[in-house]
Amino acid sequence: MQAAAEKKVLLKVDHLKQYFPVKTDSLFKPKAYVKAVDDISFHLYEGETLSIVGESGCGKSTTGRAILRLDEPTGGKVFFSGQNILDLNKKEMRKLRGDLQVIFQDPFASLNPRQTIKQILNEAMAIQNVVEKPNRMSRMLELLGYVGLPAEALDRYPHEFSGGQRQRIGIARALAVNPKLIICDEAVSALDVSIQAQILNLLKKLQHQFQLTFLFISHDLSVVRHISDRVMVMYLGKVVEIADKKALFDSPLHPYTQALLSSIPVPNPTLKRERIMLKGDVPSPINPPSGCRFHTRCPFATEKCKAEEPALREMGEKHFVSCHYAEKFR
Amino acid sequence: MIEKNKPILEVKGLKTHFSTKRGVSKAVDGIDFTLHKGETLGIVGESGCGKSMTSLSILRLIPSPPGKIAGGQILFKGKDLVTLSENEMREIRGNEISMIFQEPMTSLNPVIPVGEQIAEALRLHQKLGRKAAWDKAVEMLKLVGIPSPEKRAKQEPFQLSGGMRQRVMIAMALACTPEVLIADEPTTALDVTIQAQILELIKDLQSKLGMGVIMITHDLGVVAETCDTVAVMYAGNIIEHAPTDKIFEHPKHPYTQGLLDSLPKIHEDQEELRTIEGSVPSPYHFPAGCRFASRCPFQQPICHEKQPELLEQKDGVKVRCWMYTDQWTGPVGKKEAVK
Amino acid sequence: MMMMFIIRRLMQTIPVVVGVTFVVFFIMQLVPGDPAVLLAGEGASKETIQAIREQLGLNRPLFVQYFDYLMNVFRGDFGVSLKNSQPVLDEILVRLPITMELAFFSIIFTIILGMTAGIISAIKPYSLTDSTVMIIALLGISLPSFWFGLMMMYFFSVKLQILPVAGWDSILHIILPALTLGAGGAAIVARMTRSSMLEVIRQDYIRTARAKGLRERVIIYKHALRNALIPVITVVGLQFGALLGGTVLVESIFAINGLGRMIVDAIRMRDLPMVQGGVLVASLVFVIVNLFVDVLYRFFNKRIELN
Amino acid sequence: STKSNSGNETNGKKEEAKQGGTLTVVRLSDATKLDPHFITDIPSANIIYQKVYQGLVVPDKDFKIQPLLAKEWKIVNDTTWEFKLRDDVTFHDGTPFNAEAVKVTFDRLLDPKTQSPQREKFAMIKEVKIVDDYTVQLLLEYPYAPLLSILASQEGSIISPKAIKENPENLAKLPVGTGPFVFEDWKSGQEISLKKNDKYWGKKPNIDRVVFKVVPEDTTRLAMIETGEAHINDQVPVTEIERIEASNTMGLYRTEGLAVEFLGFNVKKKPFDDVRVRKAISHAIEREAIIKGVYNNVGTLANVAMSPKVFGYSDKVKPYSYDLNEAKQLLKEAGYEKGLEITLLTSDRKERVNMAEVIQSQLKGIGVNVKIQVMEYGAFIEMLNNGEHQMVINGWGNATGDGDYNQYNLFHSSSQGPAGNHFYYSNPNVDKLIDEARKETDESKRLKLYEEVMQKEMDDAVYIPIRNYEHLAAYNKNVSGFWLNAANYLMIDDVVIK
Amino acid sequence: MSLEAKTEQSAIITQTISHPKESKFKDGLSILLMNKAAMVGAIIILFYILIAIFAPLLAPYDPYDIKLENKLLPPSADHLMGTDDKGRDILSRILYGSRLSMGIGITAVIFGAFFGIIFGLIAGYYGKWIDSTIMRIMDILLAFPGILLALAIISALGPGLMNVTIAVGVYSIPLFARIVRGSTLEVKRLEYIDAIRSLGANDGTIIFKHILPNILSPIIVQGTLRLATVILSAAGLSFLGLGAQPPSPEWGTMLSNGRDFLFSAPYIAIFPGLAISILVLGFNIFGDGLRDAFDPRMKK
Ligand SMILES: Nc1ncnc2c1ncn2[C@@H]1O[C@H](COP(=O)(O)OP(=O)(O)OP(=O)(O)O)[C@@H](O)[C@H]1O
Ligand SMILES: Nc1ncnc2c1ncn2[C@@H]1O[C@H](COP(=O)(O)OP(=O)(O)OP(=O)(O)O)[C@@H](O)[C@H]1O
Ligand SMILES: [Mg+2]
Ligand SMILES: [Mg+2]
Repeated sequence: MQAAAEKKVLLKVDHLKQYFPVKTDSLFKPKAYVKAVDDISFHLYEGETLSIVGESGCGKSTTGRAILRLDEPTGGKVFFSGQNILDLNKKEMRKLRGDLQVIFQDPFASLNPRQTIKQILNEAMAIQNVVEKPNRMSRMLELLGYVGLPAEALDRYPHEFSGGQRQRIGIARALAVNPKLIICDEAVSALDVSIQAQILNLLKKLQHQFQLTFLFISHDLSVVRHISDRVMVMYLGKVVEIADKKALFDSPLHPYTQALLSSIPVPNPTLKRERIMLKGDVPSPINPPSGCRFHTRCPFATEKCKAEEPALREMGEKHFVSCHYAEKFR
Repeated sequence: MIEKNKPILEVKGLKTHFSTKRGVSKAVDGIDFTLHKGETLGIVGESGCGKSMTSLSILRLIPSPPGKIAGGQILFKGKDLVTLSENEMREIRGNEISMIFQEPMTSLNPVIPVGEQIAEALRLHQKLGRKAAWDKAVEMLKLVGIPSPEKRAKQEPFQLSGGMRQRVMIAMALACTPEVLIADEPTTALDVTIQAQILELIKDLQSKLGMGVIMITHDLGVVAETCDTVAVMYAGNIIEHAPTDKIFEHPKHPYTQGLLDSLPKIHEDQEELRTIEGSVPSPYHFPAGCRFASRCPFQQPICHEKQPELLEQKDGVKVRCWMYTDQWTGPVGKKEAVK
Repeated sequence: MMMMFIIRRLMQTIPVVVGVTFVVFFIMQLVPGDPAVLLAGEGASKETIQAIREQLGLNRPLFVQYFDYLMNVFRGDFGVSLKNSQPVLDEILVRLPITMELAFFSIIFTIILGMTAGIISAIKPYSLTDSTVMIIALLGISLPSFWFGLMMMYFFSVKLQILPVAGWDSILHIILPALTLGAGGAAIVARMTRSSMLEVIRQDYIRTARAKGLRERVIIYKHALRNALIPVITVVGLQFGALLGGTVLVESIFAINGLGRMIVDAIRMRDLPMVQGGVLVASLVFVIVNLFVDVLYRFFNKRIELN
Repeated sequence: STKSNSGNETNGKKEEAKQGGTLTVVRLSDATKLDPHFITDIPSANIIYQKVYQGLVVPDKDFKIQPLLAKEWKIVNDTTWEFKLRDDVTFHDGTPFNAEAVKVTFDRLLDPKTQSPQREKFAMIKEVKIVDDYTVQLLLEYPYAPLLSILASQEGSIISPKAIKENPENLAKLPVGTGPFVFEDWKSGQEISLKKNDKYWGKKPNIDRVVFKVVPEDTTRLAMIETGEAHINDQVPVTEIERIEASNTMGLYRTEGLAVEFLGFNVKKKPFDDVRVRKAISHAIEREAIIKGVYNNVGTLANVAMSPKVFGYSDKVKPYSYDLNEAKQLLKEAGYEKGLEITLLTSDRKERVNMAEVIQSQLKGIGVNVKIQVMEYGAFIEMLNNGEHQMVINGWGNATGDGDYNQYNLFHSSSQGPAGNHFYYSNPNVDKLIDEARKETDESKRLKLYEEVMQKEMDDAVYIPIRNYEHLAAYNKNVSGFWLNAANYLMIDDVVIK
Repeated sequence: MSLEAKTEQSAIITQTISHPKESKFKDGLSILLMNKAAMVGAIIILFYILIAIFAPLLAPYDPYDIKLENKLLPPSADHLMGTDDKGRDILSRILYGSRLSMGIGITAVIFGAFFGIIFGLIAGYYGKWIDSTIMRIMDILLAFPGILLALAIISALGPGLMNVTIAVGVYSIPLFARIVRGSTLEVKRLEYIDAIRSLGANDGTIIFKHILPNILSPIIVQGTLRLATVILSAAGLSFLGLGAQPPSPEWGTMLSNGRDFLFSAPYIAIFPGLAISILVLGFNIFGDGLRDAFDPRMKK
């Protein structure tokens, strides 16, 4: 789905910051923070899928949680349908939650083991009061139909289902309240490839059916490529590149994106690629490197990268990169 | 460079069963493969198909009870490991056959400096003195690319990052220059960029040391990049065993075909992914026939009656499927149709 | 770094200790019984009692009394006993070492016996030895300590006459009380050691050690035990706290002049400054022991984050 | 055997023995303070009384008053008593004992600034007048017959005037008297030791030292006696008598005491404001069963709230007979024929709790349902002082051995509450008689007065007398020569350790 | 052993958190049935419960009936466990006493668990200053030498069954609070809690409907082990003379009464002592078994 210019912005994240205080040993030193998300901005169009990729700990989940206000962000604004949801009080927020849903990674941990599927779905509808009581049963059956589960599933407990089935239940729960935006945090990472495929297909199908908008968080680039319209790459709490899927996969501009893409093992033994090997480990987000946060591992880093933090610049049609030398990599 | 065709490890009809209160779980149920010197054998398959149990069986490290090697042979340089005494087995572990585990976080002893964890194996197997073993350990750390290894050797695992810990595991496994290295999902817990480093390292060391490697993973990408041959496991069996390129080009078994099709292709756009319907049979009650039969798009009555053998085809590929036998009565044309 | 941790933890104990004094103070106000009456003794008139009360400063408003007390404590002045007008601190300084000595020997006993039994059990789990040791341990936990103590006294001191009955003069005097006090703890430590060992033996790194070809003995003592001890340390620490509570009974039975008995006597005499001082010191000891345990814990398990 | 000092030491020099050695006495609780003017508890008093401190006079085994520091005395008139003092006595600190010492001691006691809780006992003394170095006169406010008995009590101890002048505070932990033992050391909560006074004016004790050890647990104390770790235990539970008697290392010492135990009614509280109910209960208690069943026949059946050893005792006053029919009848008259719920308060002393249980079971017979309320001593006293109880098991120590201390405190209406009248009894006739008896100097008249007042109290059924105390001590058979006086003080002047 | 044996609570925390991978409870139950030790424990407890229920039918004599002429009779055919110092039948008293002793234990544990659970849930769920405040208060309770706390409480409230129960119950509060808080922290992190939060559920629903049911297993395990300790503690308090009011046949009181006859008529103390030990043993074994049953790792 190529986004037309008049596409409506559903979610706009503006200078979002999420710092977590960490305990220090010193009494006197100032408090240290994990700058899990450090001043990022992006937006989502209605009906599209934006993916966030990046290595473990770069702040993907934190971004999702901040948008959902599962953790209170440290700073910034999150506009949903034009309204800054960070300004809402607890009650208003609870009401709005029907529009924002989430599907988590762990199909085992994301369902209360002591509730039947019926109770799970019923509760979701009851909390948001989206369906009148008498109609709930038929709605539940409808939901099960969407996610491809049989009606008998209703009276069973989560542990009686396989991982893939549980993930479907999670999806049904999210759908139960008629959301506009669904955040999928590693929604398929824990699943075996064959089941992963089923869930990916399902998500795509439902997106079409209900005009859903997805914020899709994953570190699996092949999955991301399959499902997204646009992709955002994060590194240590910062956005390093954001672009249409095609642009990003075909002509990544940030050295980190390039390295990331080249690191993915491809299930094709005939395809021998030139790999960009990164040296070292991801630095700690407590003391992120100065300047460009990637400079410690970047094969092209210069003194400038060490000293100066690059801005997110538009380098092509909706293709934003934060690298001083992005032009060079075109 | 290395003479590749000398078999060092032959697994024949290996069965590892778990007797639990719920019954007997046939985690590994009669698998055969041969590993040659310098070769990398990949074992792939979905979660729970018995990959780890296969590797643990080779070192006789399955948790026992409830696990038990219920049959078969593991021939290492002609000796059957299954029949060795515990003492003889200890001589082999960490010395001639080593193992790298999946979880670098939990597989290192949290309270012992990593250098010591490497050195103790050296002292044991190579009869090195304290100092010599330590120096060798530091050298190993250097070999696996850990910066300032002297310092790191004295640290405990929690002071190292995940990637470094996995390197330590590798250094530990390779310290006594084993002939066989078993890597059980060595990179699953790591980030892609780190994974790339580690895989590169293993490949590199293999070519230097010439050992046979068993690479266990469920990531077909990893297999494609590192392995010479691949064994695909399904429900305790090997269902296909072939050179890597053959598997990826012409997967024979319907399961292998399904598996490859479910992967999103990074270089092409698809609206929908293929999937394999149904689910894996419980290891407590395997069906009488082919274990994949109920999910197989080509299933025939015979598939439900009797289990097919793992048979070598003309092109050298071994596959466990009735389709490739003369008992097959279904449409032959469909064999490749899925592709 | 460890220093900082200790200092911070010590600072955290201040509110706890102040809270303890506060609770003691107000509980003691609720306790019926007037120290002045108890001091005045049989047949004293109301006037006498009033005079005593005045002399002790018990007529002042409660908050004034409490606040004064607190201020004095911060100055290191624990007040004087209502009973005999002696400085509370002097009394505590006599009693505390005795109780600590008792607790120390008990905990040593607890550790040695408990860990040995636990390891023996864990090496061959589900064997006859294991079951026997564990049944004894369970019995140890289930016996009322005062009963156990008296029985041992009867057997070893009265019947066999190999140990003294009571008092606190020689090493021989220490054995029975320490045994009585430590028995339950030893049983708990034994069980903890066992389960912790069994737990550790299931860990991945033990598998790694096996994969290296190490001997079982090395695996148990070098790889497993060190890790298994970490939770045991916590239990020992908690056990130490429990011991402090248990000293009251043991000190009574064996006529040991310790802190626990001092506090109980003081409660009976409604000797508030003494109760305050005693409980304050006892809780301080508890807190410090737990701090010490935390430090040890951190030492053994550096992966544990602060807090 | 254990390495207790007494065991080895004495066994070693068995033959010559008779001299020296350390006597170990085990006791329930520690002393609180050792200043006679401030002591209010027996454990404290027991340590110094007749050991460190001595008074002008002393009661003998029959509780008859005998001379001690005073050689003789005479009653000059109703309110003037004159004492001739010994001239060969010195205090432990070297100060000579004389009239000055007596005056300083009593002046301190009587000075309100001293705030002695014992002051009131001596409130009748107006002045101590020094006649000459070895003669003093006590001038009284009003005639007070039992004066000698209070002088003989531990409160009447004569303290070194030097110690009083120099550092009176210190007396609480460092007693300085004239007695046969000199204070040595006090390990708070653990033990107090005294050593032989080599300069003692009278017959010097046999033993070198005496140690009072605190051993709170009954069983432990006895075990220590049994093994020889200690010599004397003067707080023995009655339940252990058989065991002591059966043992071949232990002996049992028994002696009559001054104290009595009784069941008291709170006459201000319903239903005991009705004398019929009190009488009904009195008829329903089978007292003999208690003496035998609970007390193992330790002590004797009391007929009044005064023991036979106390001056003023009369055996003519008879308690109510055990008569259940009468009891039921009385209850019916009082309107409680359908039964009655009452609470019985007792302190947590074991024998008393046992007694409460027996009383509970006895009263069940007349349809009285008793709820037992066991209180720890402090709370117990508080309840009594606030008059919150209905019925209580209590006792009275009678430390002076004189009827006044008994009757005035227990029954005089001005003693209601803390002073001892926990019956909250108030009878003007009784008050009058007690006041009279207090001033009467003629002994036989006093006796009559007490008999009369006790009969009145009995008629009002204020209490049910239960038991005259008997004091018990267990001793290891290698000691002899100690005795307990009737006020339960341990006397060790003649102790010999084998 | 000591009065306040804070039994292995750290172990409980780490071992029995509900990892809601499967329905812990059902699996736990079935493993429990297979765990022989736990069965033994359960049978012992059941036995005691039956005794408590049927005490009036089983007891050969009136447990309160004082017959001084029968005092201190050794065990015989008439009195299987002998008589006490007031001639009461010890067996009958023990049978009746089971109601009291178990009553104290169970009530105290429920009392402690109730407050402990509430404090623990609130502290664990809300975190931040609420957590630190509550947990500091719990620390204060815990830092009090347990028996002294009980002593003070009983002195304040007066002795008696109810107050003993409260006293030992109060001391259980911080232990439960700690465990509940720990488990809450763990469960709170689970994704289904986030999921239910993002559905807009309020805190009450989340805490009581979604967190509490999933932390029950460590609570139950702690509860049974705590029961054992509480019964012993109550006996210890009785030993100090702070227990049940006479003539109630509470075992601790009987035991402490019997210590006067420890050497002359030991059966007076031995039988109640045994009654306590065996019951405590039962709870300990049962608690252990439960812990194993709920331990997710035992199910692999
Ligand atoms: N509640 C928290 N308190 C403190 N630090 C946190 C918290 N949540 C996340 N962090 C830290 O913030 C950083 C970003 O975490 P986040 O979970 O967003 O990473 P991620 O990109 O989702 O990683 P992964 O791929 O492993 O899920 C990490 O360093 C993490 O340790
Ligand atoms: N302790 C055990 N008791 C019973 N069955 C067991 C036990 N351990 C393993 N199994 C069985 O062995 C089978 C194979 O397990 P294995 O760990 O080898 O799978 P795997 O292929 O390595 O999976 P993964 O990719 O998840 O690591 C599982 O299906 C499981 O049922
Ligand atoms: Mg994440
Ligand atoms: Mg595996």
